[in-house]
Amino acid sequence: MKEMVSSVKRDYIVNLASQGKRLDGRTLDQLREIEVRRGVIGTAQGSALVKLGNTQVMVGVKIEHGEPFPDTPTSGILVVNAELLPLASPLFEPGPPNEDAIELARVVDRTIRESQAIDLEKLCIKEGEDVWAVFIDIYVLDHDGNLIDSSVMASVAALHDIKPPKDPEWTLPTFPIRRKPVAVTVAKVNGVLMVDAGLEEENVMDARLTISTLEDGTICAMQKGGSGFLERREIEEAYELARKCGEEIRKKL
Amino acid sequence: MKEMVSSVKRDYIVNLASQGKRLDGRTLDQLREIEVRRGVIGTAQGSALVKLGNTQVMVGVKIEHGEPFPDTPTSGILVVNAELLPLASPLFEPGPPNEDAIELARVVDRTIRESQAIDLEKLCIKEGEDVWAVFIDIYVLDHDGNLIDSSVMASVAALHDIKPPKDPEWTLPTFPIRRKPVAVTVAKVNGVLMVDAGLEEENVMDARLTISTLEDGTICAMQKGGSGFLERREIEEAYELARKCGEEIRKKL
Amino acid sequence: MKEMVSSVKRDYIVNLASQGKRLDGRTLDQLREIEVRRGVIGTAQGSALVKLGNTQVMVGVKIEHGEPFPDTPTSGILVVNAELLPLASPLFEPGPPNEDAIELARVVDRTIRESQAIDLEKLCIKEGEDVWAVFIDIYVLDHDGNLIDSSVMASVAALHDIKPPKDPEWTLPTFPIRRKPVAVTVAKVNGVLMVDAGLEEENVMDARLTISTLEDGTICAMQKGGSGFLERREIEEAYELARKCGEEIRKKL
Amino acid sequence: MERPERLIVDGRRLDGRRPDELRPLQIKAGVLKRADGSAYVELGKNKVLVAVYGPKEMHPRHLQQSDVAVLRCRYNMAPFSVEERKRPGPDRRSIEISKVVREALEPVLFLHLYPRAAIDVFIEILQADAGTRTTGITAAAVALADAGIPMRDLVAGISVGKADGTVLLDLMKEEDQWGEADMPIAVMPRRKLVTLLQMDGNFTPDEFRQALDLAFKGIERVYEAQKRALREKYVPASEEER
Amino acid sequence: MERPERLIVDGRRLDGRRPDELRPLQIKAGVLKRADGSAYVELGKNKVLVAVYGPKEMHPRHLQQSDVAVLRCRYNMAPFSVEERKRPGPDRRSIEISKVVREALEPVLFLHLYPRAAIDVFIEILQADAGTRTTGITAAAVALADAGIPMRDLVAGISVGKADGTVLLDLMKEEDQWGEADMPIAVMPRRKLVTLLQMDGNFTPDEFRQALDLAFKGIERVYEAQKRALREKYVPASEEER
Amino acid sequence: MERPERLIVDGRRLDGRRPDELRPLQIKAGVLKRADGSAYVELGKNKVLVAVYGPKEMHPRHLQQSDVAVLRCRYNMAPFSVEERKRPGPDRRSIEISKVVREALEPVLFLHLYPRAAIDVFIEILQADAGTRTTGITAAAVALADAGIPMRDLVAGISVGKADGTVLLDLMKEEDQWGEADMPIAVMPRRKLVTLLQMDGNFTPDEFRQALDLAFKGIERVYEAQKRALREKYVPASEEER
Repeated sequence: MKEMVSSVKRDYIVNLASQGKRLDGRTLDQLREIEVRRGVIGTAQGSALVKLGNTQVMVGVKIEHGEPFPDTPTSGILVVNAELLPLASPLFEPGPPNEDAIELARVVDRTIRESQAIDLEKLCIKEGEDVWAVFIDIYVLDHDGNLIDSSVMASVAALHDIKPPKDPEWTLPTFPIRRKPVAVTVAKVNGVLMVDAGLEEENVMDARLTISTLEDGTICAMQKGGSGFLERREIEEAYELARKCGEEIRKKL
Repeated sequence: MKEMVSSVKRDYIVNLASQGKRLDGRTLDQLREIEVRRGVIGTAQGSALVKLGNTQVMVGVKIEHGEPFPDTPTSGILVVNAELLPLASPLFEPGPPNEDAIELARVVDRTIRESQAIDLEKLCIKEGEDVWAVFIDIYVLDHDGNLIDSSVMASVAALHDIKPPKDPEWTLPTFPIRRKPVAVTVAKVNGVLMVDAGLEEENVMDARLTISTLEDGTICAMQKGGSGFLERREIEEAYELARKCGEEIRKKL
Repeated sequence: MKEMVSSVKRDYIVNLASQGKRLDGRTLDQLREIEVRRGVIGTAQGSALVKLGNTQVMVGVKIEHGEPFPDTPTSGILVVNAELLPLASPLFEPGPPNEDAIELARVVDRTIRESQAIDLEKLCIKEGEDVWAVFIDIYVLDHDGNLIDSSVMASVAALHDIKPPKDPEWTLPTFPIRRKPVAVTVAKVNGVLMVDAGLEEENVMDARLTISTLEDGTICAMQKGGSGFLERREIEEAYELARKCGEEIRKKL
Repeated sequence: MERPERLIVDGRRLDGRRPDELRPLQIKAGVLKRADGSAYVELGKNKVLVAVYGPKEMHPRHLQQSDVAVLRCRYNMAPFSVEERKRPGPDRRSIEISKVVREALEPVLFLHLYPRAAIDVFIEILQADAGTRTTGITAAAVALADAGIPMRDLVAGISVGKADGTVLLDLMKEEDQWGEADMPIAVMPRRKLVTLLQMDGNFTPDEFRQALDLAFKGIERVYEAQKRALREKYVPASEEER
Repeated sequence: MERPERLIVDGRRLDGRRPDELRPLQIKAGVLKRADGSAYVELGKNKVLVAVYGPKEMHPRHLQQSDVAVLRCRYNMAPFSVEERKRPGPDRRSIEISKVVREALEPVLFLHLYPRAAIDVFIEILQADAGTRTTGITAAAVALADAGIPMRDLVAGISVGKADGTVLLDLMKEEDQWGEADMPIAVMPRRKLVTLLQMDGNFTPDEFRQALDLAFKGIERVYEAQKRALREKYVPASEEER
Repeated sequence: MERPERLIVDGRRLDGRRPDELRPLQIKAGVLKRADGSAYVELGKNKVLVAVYGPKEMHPRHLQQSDVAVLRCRYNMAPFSVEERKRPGPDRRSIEISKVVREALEPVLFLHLYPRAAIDVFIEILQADAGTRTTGITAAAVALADAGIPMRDLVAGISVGKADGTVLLDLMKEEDQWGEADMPIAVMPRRKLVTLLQMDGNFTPDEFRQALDLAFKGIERVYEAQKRALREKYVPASEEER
């Protein structure tokens, strides 16, 4: 879902990009200011509010008993849900998650799951019957672009904020979180690559590529979006940007 | 959901009200004729059809096995559902209950639940596992105004009509119903208070206040509705009306 | 749901019918060519693709564990679902089954259930707890008319194709299927009866009558459709057609 | 409940009826104030209420038909109408029945008289005891007439079936549940034109013909009751006696 | 959690408050960039965020009203706002609350100024601890003002109730859960006009009057906090000191 | 099913393929009568049927775009296409796949040629064995061409991944389930422009480059099969031999 953009605005952004410049004065490989506040919600086991420029995403994590999936009887359950709240944008409407919200949740899910940031095997209570279910609820409060990266940040920060549930069956000393996967989304605007696109930049981009990496540069998830295409060269450049900016983001988490 | 009213009709009703008069000749504190028929549905454990003027509401109560809520393991379950059937009004549409139907069901629910008319603790079969669930289904058949009061009447009458279910696990001599809560809705039309508004009066009212009372005048539920406001004086007057008319209704149940 | 038809086309079909002729040169009691391919889907226990002229229907049957209904604790479960896939016609839309899809599934269900083609009593694993559930999923791929007859054909062929599931609890030598019920739908076009109506004929028919029969001529299900009526004489003629064409179809299954 | 050993003893059914007998039938027209037309029917233990609204403007507009009115039918069972509480809202069974009921009523209406309009028929089953769809049709026809909508004929519905090997008129619940066949049918009574026909179970060709015979007999009686109900509403009792 | 033996000991509540005392209240206006108006309120452990959009063109069009703007309210609880995770999406409780909240706000708006338009109020409960609907109204009024929408007055909400036989202002979770009555109320503070009133539990007529007295006292304090929040946003601190 | 100890033995995969080998691939264009274009693809045990409708008038109208056609894609799995019966209807996975598939096809279409129109692509997975989304794209491109819709290029899809530490082309189910990475990719083959790229698992930067290499190799072969299928349909066999 893209917002309408005037052709004047579009031309202006495209022009700037071709000169390596951006609307808010950033360089192409520069992130907006990041603010991470942990422990913002007392009713959640873990929570965080991330501000990435004017974009605000809150994540609350709840831990409850659940039944394991038949094919992984000793593994905890991870559920990621994202709500594009109508508070956050005039284009977001009340109702069940649309394809944008579902994509967002699933990219965050894959980033966390495939990075094995959570040791799900430690979350088994009784094999095949009872395991811990970790619910990550992503709450987008103010949408000024780059929801994927900010949602991954807030989710990872909230996971690292977890206080174990007060439940006699919880026997671990701490929540088994061990890594900090980070997603970096690279936007392609008229052939120019830039990181952390703001809303107005997103509205004119041709395509985006999200690359989630770990501390050692391993890739754990990718997602191309948008109606445009990418050349192989652009994909490799995007990886370099993801690695570089990922390190920067990781320091904040 | 209000129906369109011509301004001539509106002025006429408002004018009458300012003189203490009403369309159908009633006084401001006078109810329409009430007819209560019990035992109208053989497949229900209890049932009643209430006619309040031309408004007709049927209630059927079913009693079935259910699982108690975790926080009240020894308590029976009460479920109230209301259907604004499309038969009853050209403005009612097929589909799941809308906000009007949900409000109706919840006000009836609170009136019955908070009055403790049903001794839910007696409806436990096996603690934490099996209790009796009481389903009150409100079926609005013909809508000529004041659905809340007529629905409470029909529900209370149906509860008092209950024949225990034929089930070996049912061990009580009778259904544990012990009180007759009554709702009285007071409509405010251009600053004038009146009870038991008919449909045309409802269509021009500013606000309404429903007050549910017990035999001793205790209030067990209230609900303000409509886009207008109430002064404190009006709220206290409404209580007096609710008490007086409530006694009258209670005699019919 | 009928498609729009030009009045010229309508007149042409009606005219032909009054002379005992049809668009594609068939006689009134002649079926289109039938092709039945079994075992087309490896992930299903049984499957079949039926082509009836240009109409294509695929059926896959899955067999899984299920809980019996309380009133038939020793009986297996039969579930029939039909999807009018949007691939099959410009008039079919994505979404949950509409009334046409539901009617189709229910007529197939009744034909198979009431013929007692499947010995459901043999599909009990543990009384009241665990039985085999047979899921018949009808997948309409290309709609050129007469979906009921082709769906029954594909369902019966798929049932006769069943390889028992690889499950230690399955102890029968084969799947307990014992009969071949066949549905024949007779269309009434301007008072003329014809079998196996193609799409263009369906679009101008007044009514249809489906009669499902067994080898011995017993009727196990019927369904009238369409906004027209049938005379008694027409009903009896339809039975004769159903019997005659039913035998022909049965040979292909 | 257990199935009794026999459903028919000495030619009598569980409720004492003979095979060709209808259950007690009561029809009342014009029972609701808001609806344009309405009817209430009791057939044995079935209790059915029908309201008709229309012809009226069709909403939403994109469903309007430029040349005819659209008939919409909704068959719905009250949660308390059956032994085990039914969850409110349409299920597959009620969606199918709503469709065949609509197709049973369409042949008697002059829908081309009201282009772009809608006619709504709401059938509520308040208490169910086998034969609800046909009882609903019987009531709907009276409600349509009560609404003053022009009709070619009424439509009367009844069910026939088979139990203990005997072909029966107007199945009751036990016969429907434990019998061998059930065939709901609706007929325009004047010219005996069939507008609904469904069946499940098993019928030999001969039984099928018997069932049709019996159905047409039953339809006659239903039709008489429909006419009586409409007369009772529109002709003052005193006037009728003259 | 177990109910403590007493909810009020020596005239003090579980959190040390007296019966007529409010929990700590913080209000901030204009906290979101995209929304036309917004507010964030903390009342005790309640955390509530509200955004307002509009007046704007109403979609879908068939819901437009030719003479007035339509106010739409959505009260929604975050899955993580309560002890046990709440499934996302509206339930019956939130649908009812959305309705009464809308009716609590309508009296202060000049809806006839914006025919065919919509005004949307989105209330998100981020953390819940009893009194969320009234806190939502308090926040919504500030957000509407922040959006620059003309209003007759603010609307302030608070809940009163009863526990251990004592009438209390501003129930917290334990008092709501184990107490004997809960009465949410919303008031246009200048002329003391009641725009929301609900109640469940039991009140004698006398207790009811006490509860109203206490409610109006509480509303005053909420109103002061609302005005302060709006002043803080719109009047530079330096200017206010003059 | 248990994971075998090794997924690759002596450089051969469970089905005997080498790491850079595709499964058997068959493509047939124009297999449905009603659809404007269609294709059927088998890749190993995957069986995928695609239909295209359009360009056609867009309904509902408020979704029309005044300057371009709207491409709508629906990826759907048949209930019988997988080991355990899948409930009919969209789930979160299929909604996401429908979106990325649409974005994979859009770059080759001239959507501005058909303002206000819709083009529908329906992808049905009849039998699934890993790689269904990319097989669906491969089939969709052929079906779009079969529908006569002008295209800049075809789009060919394939998946690459990693199992037992080896980078592999065209994962089969066992490799997808027990392997270490899966990367579906779709490419406009003529200029090698990537229109879909997803990945989950773990790739070192070096493995990632290997995977891209392998993917472009695989895409070539898929593209050849696509062209052959279109030729088979449109060029009579006899004519082609000349």
